[in-house]
Amino acid sequence: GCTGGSKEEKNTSGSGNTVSISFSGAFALYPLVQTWVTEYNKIHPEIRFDVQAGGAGKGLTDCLAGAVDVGMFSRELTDAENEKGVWSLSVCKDAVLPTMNVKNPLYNEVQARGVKKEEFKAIFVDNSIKTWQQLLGKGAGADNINVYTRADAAGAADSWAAFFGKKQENLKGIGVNADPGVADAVRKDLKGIGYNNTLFVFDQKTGNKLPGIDVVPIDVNGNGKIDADENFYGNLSTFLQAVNDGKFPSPPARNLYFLTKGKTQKKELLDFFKWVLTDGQKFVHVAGYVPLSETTLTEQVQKL
Amino acid sequence: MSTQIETLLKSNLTTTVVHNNIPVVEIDKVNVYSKGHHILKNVSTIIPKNKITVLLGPSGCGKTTLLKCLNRLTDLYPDLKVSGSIRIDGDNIFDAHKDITAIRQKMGLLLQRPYPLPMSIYDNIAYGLKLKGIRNKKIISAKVEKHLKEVALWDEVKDRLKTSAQRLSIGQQQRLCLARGLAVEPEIILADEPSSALDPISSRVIEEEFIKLKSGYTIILVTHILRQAKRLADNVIFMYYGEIIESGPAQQVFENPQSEILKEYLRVGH
Amino acid sequence: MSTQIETLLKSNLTTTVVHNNIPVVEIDKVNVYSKGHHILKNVSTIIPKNKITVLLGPSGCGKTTLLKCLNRLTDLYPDLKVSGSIRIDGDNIFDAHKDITAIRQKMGLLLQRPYPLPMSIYDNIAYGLKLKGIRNKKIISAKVEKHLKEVALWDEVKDRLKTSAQRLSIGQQQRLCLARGLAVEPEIILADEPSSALDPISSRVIEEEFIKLKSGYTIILVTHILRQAKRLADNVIFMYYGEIIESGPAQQVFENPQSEILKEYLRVGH
Amino acid sequence: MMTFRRKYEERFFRALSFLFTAIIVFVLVQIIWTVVKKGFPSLSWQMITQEPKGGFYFGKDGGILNAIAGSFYLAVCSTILAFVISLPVALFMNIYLIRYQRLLIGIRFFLDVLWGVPSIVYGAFGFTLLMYLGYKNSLGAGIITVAAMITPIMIRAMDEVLKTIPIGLQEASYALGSTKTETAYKVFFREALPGFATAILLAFGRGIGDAASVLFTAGYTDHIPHGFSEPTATLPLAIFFQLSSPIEEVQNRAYAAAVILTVIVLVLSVSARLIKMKK
Amino acid sequence: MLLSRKLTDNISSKWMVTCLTFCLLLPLAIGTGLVFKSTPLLSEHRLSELVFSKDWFPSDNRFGFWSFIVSSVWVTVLSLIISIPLCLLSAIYLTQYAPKWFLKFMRPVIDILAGIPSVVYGVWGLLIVVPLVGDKIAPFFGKESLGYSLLAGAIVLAVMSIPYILNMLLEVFRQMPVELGEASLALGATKWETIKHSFLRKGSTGIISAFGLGFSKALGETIAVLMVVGNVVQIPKSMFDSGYTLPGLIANNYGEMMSIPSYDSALMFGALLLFVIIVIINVIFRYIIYKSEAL
Ligand SMILES: Nc1ncnc2c1ncn2[C@@H]1O[C@H](COP(=O)(O)OP(=O)(O)OP(=O)(O)O)[C@@H](O)[C@H]1O
Ligand SMILES: Nc1ncnc2c1ncn2[C@@H]1O[C@H](COP(=O)(O)OP(=O)(O)OP(=O)(O)O)[C@@H](O)[C@H]1O
Ligand SMILES: [Mg+2]
Ligand SMILES: [Mg+2]
Ligand SMILES: O=P([O-])([O-])[O-]
Repeated sequence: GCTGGSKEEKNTSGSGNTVSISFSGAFALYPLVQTWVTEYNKIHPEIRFDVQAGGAGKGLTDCLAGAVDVGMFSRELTDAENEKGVWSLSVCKDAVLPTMNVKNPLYNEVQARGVKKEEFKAIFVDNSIKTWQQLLGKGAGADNINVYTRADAAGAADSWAAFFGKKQENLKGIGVNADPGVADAVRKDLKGIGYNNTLFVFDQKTGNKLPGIDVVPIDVNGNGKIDADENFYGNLSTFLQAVNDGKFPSPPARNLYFLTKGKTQKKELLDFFKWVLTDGQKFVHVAGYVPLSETTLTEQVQKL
Repeated sequence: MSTQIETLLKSNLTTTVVHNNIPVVEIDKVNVYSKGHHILKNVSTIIPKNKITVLLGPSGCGKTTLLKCLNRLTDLYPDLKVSGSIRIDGDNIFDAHKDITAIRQKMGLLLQRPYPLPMSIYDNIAYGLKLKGIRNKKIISAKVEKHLKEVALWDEVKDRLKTSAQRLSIGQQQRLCLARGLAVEPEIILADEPSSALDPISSRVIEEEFIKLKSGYTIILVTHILRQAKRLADNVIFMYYGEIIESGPAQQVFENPQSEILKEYLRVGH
Repeated sequence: MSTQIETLLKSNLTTTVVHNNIPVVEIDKVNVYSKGHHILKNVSTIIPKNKITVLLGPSGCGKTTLLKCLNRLTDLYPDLKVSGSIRIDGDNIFDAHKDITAIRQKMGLLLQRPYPLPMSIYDNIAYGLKLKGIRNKKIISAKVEKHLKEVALWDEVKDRLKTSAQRLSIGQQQRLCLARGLAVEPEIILADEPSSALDPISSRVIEEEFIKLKSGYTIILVTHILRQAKRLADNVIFMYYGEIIESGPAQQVFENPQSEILKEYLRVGH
Repeated sequence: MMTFRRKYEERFFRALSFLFTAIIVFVLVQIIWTVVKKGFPSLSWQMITQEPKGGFYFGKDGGILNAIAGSFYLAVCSTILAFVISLPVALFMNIYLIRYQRLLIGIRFFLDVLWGVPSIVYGAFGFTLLMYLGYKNSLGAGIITVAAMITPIMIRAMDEVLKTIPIGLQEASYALGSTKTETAYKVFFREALPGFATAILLAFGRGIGDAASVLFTAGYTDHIPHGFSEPTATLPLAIFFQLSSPIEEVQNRAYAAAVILTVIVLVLSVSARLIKMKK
Repeated sequence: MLLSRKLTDNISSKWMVTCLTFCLLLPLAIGTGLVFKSTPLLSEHRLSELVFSKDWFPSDNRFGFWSFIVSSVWVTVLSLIISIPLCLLSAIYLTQYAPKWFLKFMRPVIDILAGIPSVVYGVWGLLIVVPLVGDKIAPFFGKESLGYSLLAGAIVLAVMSIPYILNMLLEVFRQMPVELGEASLALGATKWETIKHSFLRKGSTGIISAFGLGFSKALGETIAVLMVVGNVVQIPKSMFDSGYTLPGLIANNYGEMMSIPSYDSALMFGALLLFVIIVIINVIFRYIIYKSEAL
């Protein structure tokens, strides 16, 4: 559906002007979109991209306000949001991971045992598990579990809350600003626990875990220990594979989206979207995200 | 207008200015209050043209306030309430729509406490000249020199004309402000103790300057030095606690004082 | 110490203070510069105790600067360079480690341009009393009244003691500052033209006050009014362009002036 | 004689004030030091001469010239705009309205309220207005928002300076027959000039350092803006985004950007004071 | 009088009035805008419930702002308790006691600090202040704290507002007429007495307004505070507890305002609350200034 785009194209190609496309939104998508626009500029130098991070919500607001062309979004849209007439395009996946300090004296126990979904809920939402003893039983010390959460409205927080069917506002704990904030807080606090976007747990270049923090493995089947097929946190690619295979629950794995205010008529933008879903997907993995499955991809391409 | 003056003269017993003088300033029932304090009490008088009128009176009697009224500087003080009328060449300066700047330019007030403007000595005088529209650098330089010489300040400052005027001694500041005030060539000069901080020699220079100016200007002079008053005055106004007690030609007032207080004043001041 | 003074007296020809006076202030080769401008030139003199020493000189000759040196208020002006020594009761006030506050409290300087502190009339005087450690409200009230009466200001302000002092007329401000200065009861009073803004009657009151004070205090007085100088002076110092030209007992200086400029000064000022 | 208490009161407060100054200096120097220590190693010529290239946000080549230029345009233009509004207002209050103390109290109250409005509210307000008018995020919108934010800062700082000018000076000027305008611009302006320099620098500093107001209005871009209608990058946002990166090199570049910002402010501050001294 | 002078005077005074009108209309416009934007919320909930309830569950349509108000006031007041004595005494030291070069050296330093973005202050707070509060200050008072606390926020705020308050105070002291100092010193007052009785009095309005402005600045500061204050919706019981300030609430959630019904209205109401607090505080400060000027 490229009707109406032809006129604009004439305008731009005729005068040799550049077209500008602006993005705003999720921190989670920011690095990947940066990669995409640089790659895309190599074949379409006439397009000028302006990319701004600020959190998923800001992307939505800006896009609905017409302040930017595209919103970057990192959680599921709510009904209220859908009603406002947003058009969304899912472009890739990533995941949110619970984290802890590597130097935690109970580190080995936690790694072997894992934590069940209900237990996470008791820690993050109900606040009924307050100490490590309550979590791990008699042997552990009576120290508090220090819970850290995102202060800024974030896709990460919402996806983590969605794991328990809740919202960000239901998450307890000290609110810290932005992903690196939570990661640093946990890194500094032996008794801390938090959650982060994938790229703040694994080093995108080496694929290894970043120093100081580690994942709290999720006991998916709830048998009280981490089985071999639950242990896919070794490095980035095994983890991404697990997300891809659906072994890691979703949420907290999630789709990442592009939003526009109603379906866009701008031809250049539609072209870019198409490229993202086709050739662009090969950069997704490199940048530390999970590409969409073939079926989803074709579904999305059809939406254009 | 002349009939108006006539009635004014009759209505005010203390105003006994010699009739052949043309009045330029007519002050009529001026009252100034400040929060219940009555500073000027029903002051009426007439200032004749091309004469020196000396304003005498003990400290705090309202001399400065009267001069400030003439220039409408009372506007600056929110708590002063002024009533009455002051006519200059027939125009009431309290009329709300009067162009006060033009009036002020006509009436040069030399303030009792000298305030050099925050500029160099040279610019302090050039400032007034520029206000008059003089732009030519040479003319300005010449005039600056002329006016500084008039007040006997030239020799002391000629090699530091470009330094800040606020560093001068008080007496130097007073002379500078005098020169600055004269440079704008107002028609009426209101001089509030212009030589209070000066030594006798400088004072004399200033006095001679005033006498020279008399022919072209109308001068109102406040002074505490009785000898100076006697040397300069054509007319004298004596104020006491906000009222005009006596006024008239100098000779008459000095030689034939009516009130006890003025007699005492003249006796001690001698 | 006395030999030191002796030599000083001999070394300085112009210093012919009568010998039976005990000196309290010894000024020795004081020089003040401001950016190449030589304001005080090698000034040396001695101020005797319990006498009134009158400082005369044309405007801008450095009188105020000399008084400020005595009080080390020159410290406030970064561009003034001061050298020499000033001994008060034998202590050099330029010694870096001298407690300057104690010295200043001993030497009350009455500034040439009166500057009321930003408080009420009452508090302006109470301020100095409180500095002396007087806390009792009654005593303070009584002293405020006494000192305001001394300077003949009481009647004018008694019903507005709690209003701002900065609204007073200039002459009233001058008297207030005088009263404030006297209230701290300094041993040495440095009065810089204390009656320049006053009418003859108020001036006389102040003069009489000084004469009364003389027995207990040492007074240095700057004035431009020659008659006042003659009425008050025990000793006279005459300055000209930053130098001391003549000094000595009043009678000698007034009746037998040596320099041309002083003769002229006395003639005109008469 | 000085009583014991007076002497020790003087000493005590002198020492205390010294101590407090020392604390302030220590903290201030420590902040600057923290920034410089973290940012200096990442500082390079490339950072201030190039726009971000592909991969810059993953620790590869490029610089933040876009943000430097953007911040510079934004701060300079908004400071000028604010000055053009502030100067007349401050002078008007202290010259024309001097007689109307009650009115002045009211005006100062309004200005203080404006001063206190958090920059985030300015940002939100600016954004709403922008939406209403149908404009996109742009340099022009940023300039207007920031100017609105720093104007009250400038006016109040100027007002504080002008208020202390003695009334005698105003009398002296009028007595010569100056108009109010002449009194304002030739006498008051001169007397207050050193204070004004401080006011302008203060406002400039706030303008160049504030993120919350431009976050909603100025947008962000990897390019240098060529007109008021284009979005612009700013240093605070560049710092903010880079700090949010998972990659440590990029985070360190945020500090380097802060060092650059520091240097810009330092240069301006010192040169403004030098000019003032020459006067 | 020359026509051109008259004309200039005329034009310039018109321009002055225009600018002033503009400045006066702006707060009115902002205030009205905020009221307008928060009417949907106000029509659904009682005002007293919004202000005094501490339940904050936007998805359940429960908006209680009390915890935010309390935290904001705590942080602001604490920061002023820290910064007022620091700034006042150091302004005194710098202008009255310190050598000239020191003041000259301090001015650019202060300017720099006014220009450093608040994010950087926030990072500094995370690196230095949070551990300081958690590991040193809280144990000293026998409390347990993770460091993310009202006190940490207050310290960061105090440091941030130093350049503003100090600069204004320096200006107030610099403008003090030399004669005033002379008059008091000549009476034998010590330097400190001169400062205490004369300078502080003469500069009182300037000093009070500097603090008033400092208060506003502290109350409205967003990013740096939210980085260290913990952002927990609760009524803090001591300065070592975490809190959540109003500006933090707006900044954190401004982006989300499209997603929950009434949320945008609630955030605007938060801004309105801030605005109202600032108005109230300014009324108080203006009143104090008015009293101190009325001497
Ligand atoms: N702070 C200063 N910086 C530079 N020059 C100064 C300063 N103070 C005074 N002067 C200069 O020093 C000279 C003496 O000044 P001083 O105030 O001592 O004079 P004075 O004798 O008191 O005169 P007057 O009778 O007019 O008060 C003057 O020429 C004056 O311009
Ligand atoms: N702005 C003002 N507010 C209140 N009272 C004032 C104001 N200006 C002057 N006064 C009072 O009015 C009276 C007259 O003051 P004015 O300055 O006119 O006296 P003056 O005759 O000039 O005295 P001097 O010779 O001392 O200068 C004084 O009592 C003074 O305290
Ligand atoms: Mg007077
Ligand atoms: Mg003098
Ligand atoms: O991607 P987020 O910044 O919204 O978590």
